[in-house]
Amino acid sequence: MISNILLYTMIAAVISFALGQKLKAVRWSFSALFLGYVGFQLYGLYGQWGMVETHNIFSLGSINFSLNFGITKLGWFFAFFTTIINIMIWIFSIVKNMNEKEERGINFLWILLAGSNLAIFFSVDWITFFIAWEIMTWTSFFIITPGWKNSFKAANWYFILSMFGAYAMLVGIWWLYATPAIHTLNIASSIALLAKLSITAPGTVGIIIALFVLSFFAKSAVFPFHPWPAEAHAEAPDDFSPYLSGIMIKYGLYGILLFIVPLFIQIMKVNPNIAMVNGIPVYSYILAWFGAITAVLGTYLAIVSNDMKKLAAYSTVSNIGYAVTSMFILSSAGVTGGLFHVVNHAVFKSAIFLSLGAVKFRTHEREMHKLGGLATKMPITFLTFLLGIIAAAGIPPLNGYASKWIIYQALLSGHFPFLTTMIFLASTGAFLYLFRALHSIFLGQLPRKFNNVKEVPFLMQIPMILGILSMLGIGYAPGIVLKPIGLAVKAMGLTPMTVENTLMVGKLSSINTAVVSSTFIGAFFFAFAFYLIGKKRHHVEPLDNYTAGQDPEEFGLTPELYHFALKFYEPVKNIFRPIEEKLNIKNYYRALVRNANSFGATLSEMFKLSGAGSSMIFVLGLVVIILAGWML
Amino acid sequence: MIQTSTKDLHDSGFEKVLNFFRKRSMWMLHYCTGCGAMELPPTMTTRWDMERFGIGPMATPRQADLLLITGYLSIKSLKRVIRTYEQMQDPKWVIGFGSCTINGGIYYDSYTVINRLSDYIPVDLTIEGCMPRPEAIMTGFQTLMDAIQKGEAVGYKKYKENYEWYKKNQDSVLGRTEPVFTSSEVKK
Amino acid sequence: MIVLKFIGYGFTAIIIGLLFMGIGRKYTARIQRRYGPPFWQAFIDVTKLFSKQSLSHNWIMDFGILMGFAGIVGTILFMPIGPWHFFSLMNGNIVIIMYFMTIGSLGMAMGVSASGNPNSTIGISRALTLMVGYEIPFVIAVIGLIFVSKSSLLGTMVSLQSGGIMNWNIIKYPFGFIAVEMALQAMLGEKPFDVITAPSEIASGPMVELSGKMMGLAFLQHAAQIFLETGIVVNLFLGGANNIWEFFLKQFVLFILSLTVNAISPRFKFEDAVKWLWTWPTVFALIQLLIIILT
Amino acid sequence: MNQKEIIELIDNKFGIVKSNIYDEYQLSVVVKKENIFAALALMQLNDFKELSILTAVDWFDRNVFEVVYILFSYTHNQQLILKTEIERDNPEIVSVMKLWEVAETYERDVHEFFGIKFLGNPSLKPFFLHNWLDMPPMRKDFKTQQYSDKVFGKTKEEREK
Repeated sequence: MISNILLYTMIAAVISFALGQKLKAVRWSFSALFLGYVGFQLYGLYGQWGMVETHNIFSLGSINFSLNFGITKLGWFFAFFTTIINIMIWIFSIVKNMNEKEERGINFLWILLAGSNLAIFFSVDWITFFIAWEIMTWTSFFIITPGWKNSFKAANWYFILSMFGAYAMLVGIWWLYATPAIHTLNIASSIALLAKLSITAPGTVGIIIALFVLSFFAKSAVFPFHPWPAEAHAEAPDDFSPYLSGIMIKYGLYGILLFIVPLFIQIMKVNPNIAMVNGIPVYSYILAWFGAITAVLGTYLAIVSNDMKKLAAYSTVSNIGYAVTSMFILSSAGVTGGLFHVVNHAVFKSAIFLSLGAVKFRTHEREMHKLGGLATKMPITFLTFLLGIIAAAGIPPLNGYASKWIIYQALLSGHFPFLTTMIFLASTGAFLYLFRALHSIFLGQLPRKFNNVKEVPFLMQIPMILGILSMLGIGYAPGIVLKPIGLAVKAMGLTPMTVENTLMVGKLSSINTAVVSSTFIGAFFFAFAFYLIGKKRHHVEPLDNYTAGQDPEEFGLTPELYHFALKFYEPVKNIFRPIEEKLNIKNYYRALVRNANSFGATLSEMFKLSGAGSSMIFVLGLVVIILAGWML
Repeated sequence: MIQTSTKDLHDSGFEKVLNFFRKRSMWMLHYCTGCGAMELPPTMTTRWDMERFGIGPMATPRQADLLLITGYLSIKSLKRVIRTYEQMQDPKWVIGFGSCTINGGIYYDSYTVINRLSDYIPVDLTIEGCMPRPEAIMTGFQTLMDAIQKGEAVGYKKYKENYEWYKKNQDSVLGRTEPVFTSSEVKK
Repeated sequence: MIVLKFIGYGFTAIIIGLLFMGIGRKYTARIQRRYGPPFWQAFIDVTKLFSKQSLSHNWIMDFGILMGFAGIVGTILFMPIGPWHFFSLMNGNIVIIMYFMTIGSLGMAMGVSASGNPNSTIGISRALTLMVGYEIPFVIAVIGLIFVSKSSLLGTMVSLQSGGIMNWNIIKYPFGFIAVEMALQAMLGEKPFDVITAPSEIASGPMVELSGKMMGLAFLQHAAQIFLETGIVVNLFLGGANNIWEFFLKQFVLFILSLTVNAISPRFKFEDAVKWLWTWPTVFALIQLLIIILT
Repeated sequence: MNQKEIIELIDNKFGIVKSNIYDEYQLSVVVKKENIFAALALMQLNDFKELSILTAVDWFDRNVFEVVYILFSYTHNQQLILKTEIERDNPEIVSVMKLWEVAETYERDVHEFFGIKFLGNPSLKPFFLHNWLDMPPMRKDFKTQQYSDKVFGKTKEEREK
């Protein structure tokens, strides 16, 4: 069943490419409709857990290579919600791509990407997982750089990190297959065997886990690899960045949830003699700290960034940090919280990116201080962005709060004081840059050149309105999403949280989200009653403002000058300036690049030297290979 | 001395009830132009303490109800006073400090200082003295509060009623287009 | 029935908050050896503000200010006021309270920055940075208390502290109380930390463009905020109360403490305010946390 | 360099019209219009670094403007007042902006209030007065009383309309 879905996606990709240059709208609406059909099929597959389809391709000696897809609860859940968000984004890009030149290639690659997206979630053995992972990497690379010169430099960074991650995973898979004790490619069985092996040979298990964690962290931009999303998202086409930060960055988290977390749980059960901290293995605690550092770093970098898409990208990095921290707590609340936050983040982040795309569609401007006052001109976009940042800051009536609440339950009941402080610092900091984006783009003074900016066409508004409704819906009744998550958590061997439609019961306290939202609405009417007392307020245009008595025209005051947005958080930057100079990841990478270049240059220099030079390198290389073969 | 209005613009019944609250909590915007600014700190602090009557300094015209013009006004600062006055919200009053706002004071013959403030914005109360002492300011506040209670302090309505007259006066000073002295007068 | 209770809660918060502000102004005046306004001055100010004409630049300004006031009033429902508590199930969940309060500040921030005045936006950027400043010590201290009382509900914390002054949290965890007291000073925006509405620097900060009715709503929001923040600290450290008046008395003591500091201290430069908040109160909170973890 | 030496220095270079010593720290020298610039340059070289003020006096009866430069020297601790006289009908004098940049503002002020043109000063635009269309006000023949009455309204009767 799954394999013919994937087959149809390949065919659909080719058909969409075949459609002529003029039929832009037809192409994108065809792909949106096709994905709707795929979503419907997926919905049909809900019940059939564990159904595996194997397709042997060829056999080489004793090993027979076969692609096999199976439906796991976790895989289905990820596949379904990513497809829905993808449909939303494609409706947006129908109109957006009307005046794009080379959008034919993007659509072809994007459908392939959607196909590989499904393949990743449904792959049961490592080989298919790796193949799908590779297709996903190079298709997304070519979409990010549709021929624009500066986007190549940005995507270059993303490509190198993904390649690094992919090779680490390939070595890991090979190592898994090579060790006699495991010798299997099936993911589920590899977890069980690895857990047993950890008693006898913890070293090898540690290395394998490290390799896989490296590749998943590289993909999901966790601490050491956190700078790449800023460039990649900023340069990507406007309708692809919601996909990039809503879904693409979640593959690493899917990998962690698929392999690393159940492995740690098994090890905790099976292997008595591992160092435990607060009831979880030491290395899981360290990885949780990686997540916390990402959260804080992402928040700080977002506060000081001035480009709106970079800001949203850094906020994605910080939200990934929350999810990673709560996953590595290994308690049922932790994993549920992490998973739920992944879904919530996908929803509200794609809403935010869609509204940013709409703003860019109308103003062709990316620097925040050049924008301002667009709220009255583009109300729907403003409302989407407003609800997006309320959800992203985790403020109650919306969905961001539900997952943050579960994460806090997990962290607090698991007795992790410093992790909770870091996460809380990151989430209060999140409120800083989110409000800055809201103010610099939508509130404040409207520059004169945007006086006749109109709202985006209705077709673009549909996905935004859908985003708003889903945010409010999940915020009001998180049970809808939490039930399938409960199934996935049970599959990992943890007892899921007791959840009804609007009630969430945690260890420390329980919360009924419906009551929380209705209190807010009640309080709003209470405030509105006060608002009705007294005379009706009268309207005043934006520039008739308090300017200490000076009248703007004579003072030479233009709306652009009067819009305070450029150095919004200069004090925060001053506070962190001494720390920022010393430890900056980017200089570290630049130093790495310089060393690599110099090494390559010396090598080629020696090679061109003369016959002696090249033979010497040849001998040196031979020796190195023999040594490596003998040692392993 | 109260500049009461000619036409009947007194406050109506319900307005009078509100006037009690407006009287008891006047927020003043202190436009310190001339030398009167020195008189305000003593009235605010320990000895005279105008906060007893709920009068306190406010930073922006939007929140203020009372505009204190404490001294002479040159043409340039008059333009700013008019803009600040128009930015203030409706039940608003103006107090002119010292003789400079009544008849130009010692600057009566200067080519830039205006002679009568009430030609340009409606002045509800003027306190005589070449910078009145805090006692005079306190009695001034008292008389204004009584006038508000009785509903007579209606400068802002007067401004709205005959806005053209005020505008004409303001333009005669601010927006002059031809020289004041004709060439004949200059010769002699 | 619920609606009546809701309105009752809302009005108690506003009236008590305004009463505190009025008495506070008289108290500060008496410190400065002045006679000071009558204690019900705050009520007069609010009625005057509502009787004045008001203006707004666009609908977002109205919506924002309403949302701000609604956020704070909504949070009060989650906090147990002495014996009263609005919700039986979620009686005073500290995480909800902290996040619901951010609706208040977000609403006010949005409404005020929609007015397009740079003074107000500078005030808001300062307010948000200060919020990060005082959240850290407050959260560390609260985490310590949650570990001790094994639940994040204020109701259970209060019941744990019942029975005599000796087992109030202020006695058991003095460092935590000092940290939260310093953070409270910044939360209320009192003098050492009134960088947000610095009248001399940024013309009363966020409230620059608010007039008449809008300013009245902002005034009520500030009053409710005083009631809320002092109430949280009373529940956390002074063991709640079994009757209403005791609760108001404890709140009043806390408010007067912060006003005394307010009356005599100058204003921090903005960066120093945040740096100060990250050093002294955080140090106390961390000491408190270590004590709790180690014992 | 005491006061006598200063006077001799200027005298044998340019010829002094008149000189006057007020007290041991202050003296004034009057020089003809054509060599005022050279005198100022000379004095600047002799440690009179600071141009305290540049202003003008309107001798209406003698129908002449007197342009006054007050210099101060920290080393000699002396205040030298250099004056020169220019005719009133078409008053113009060379600008000293090259010697002291601050002179640009002083000259702009003197130009607005006396109507003296300073050759070489680019910014002789209106400065303090609000769209002033009349004669420069500081001149003695400008009648401020009539102006004030005409613009700002004179008697009580006028006002009672």
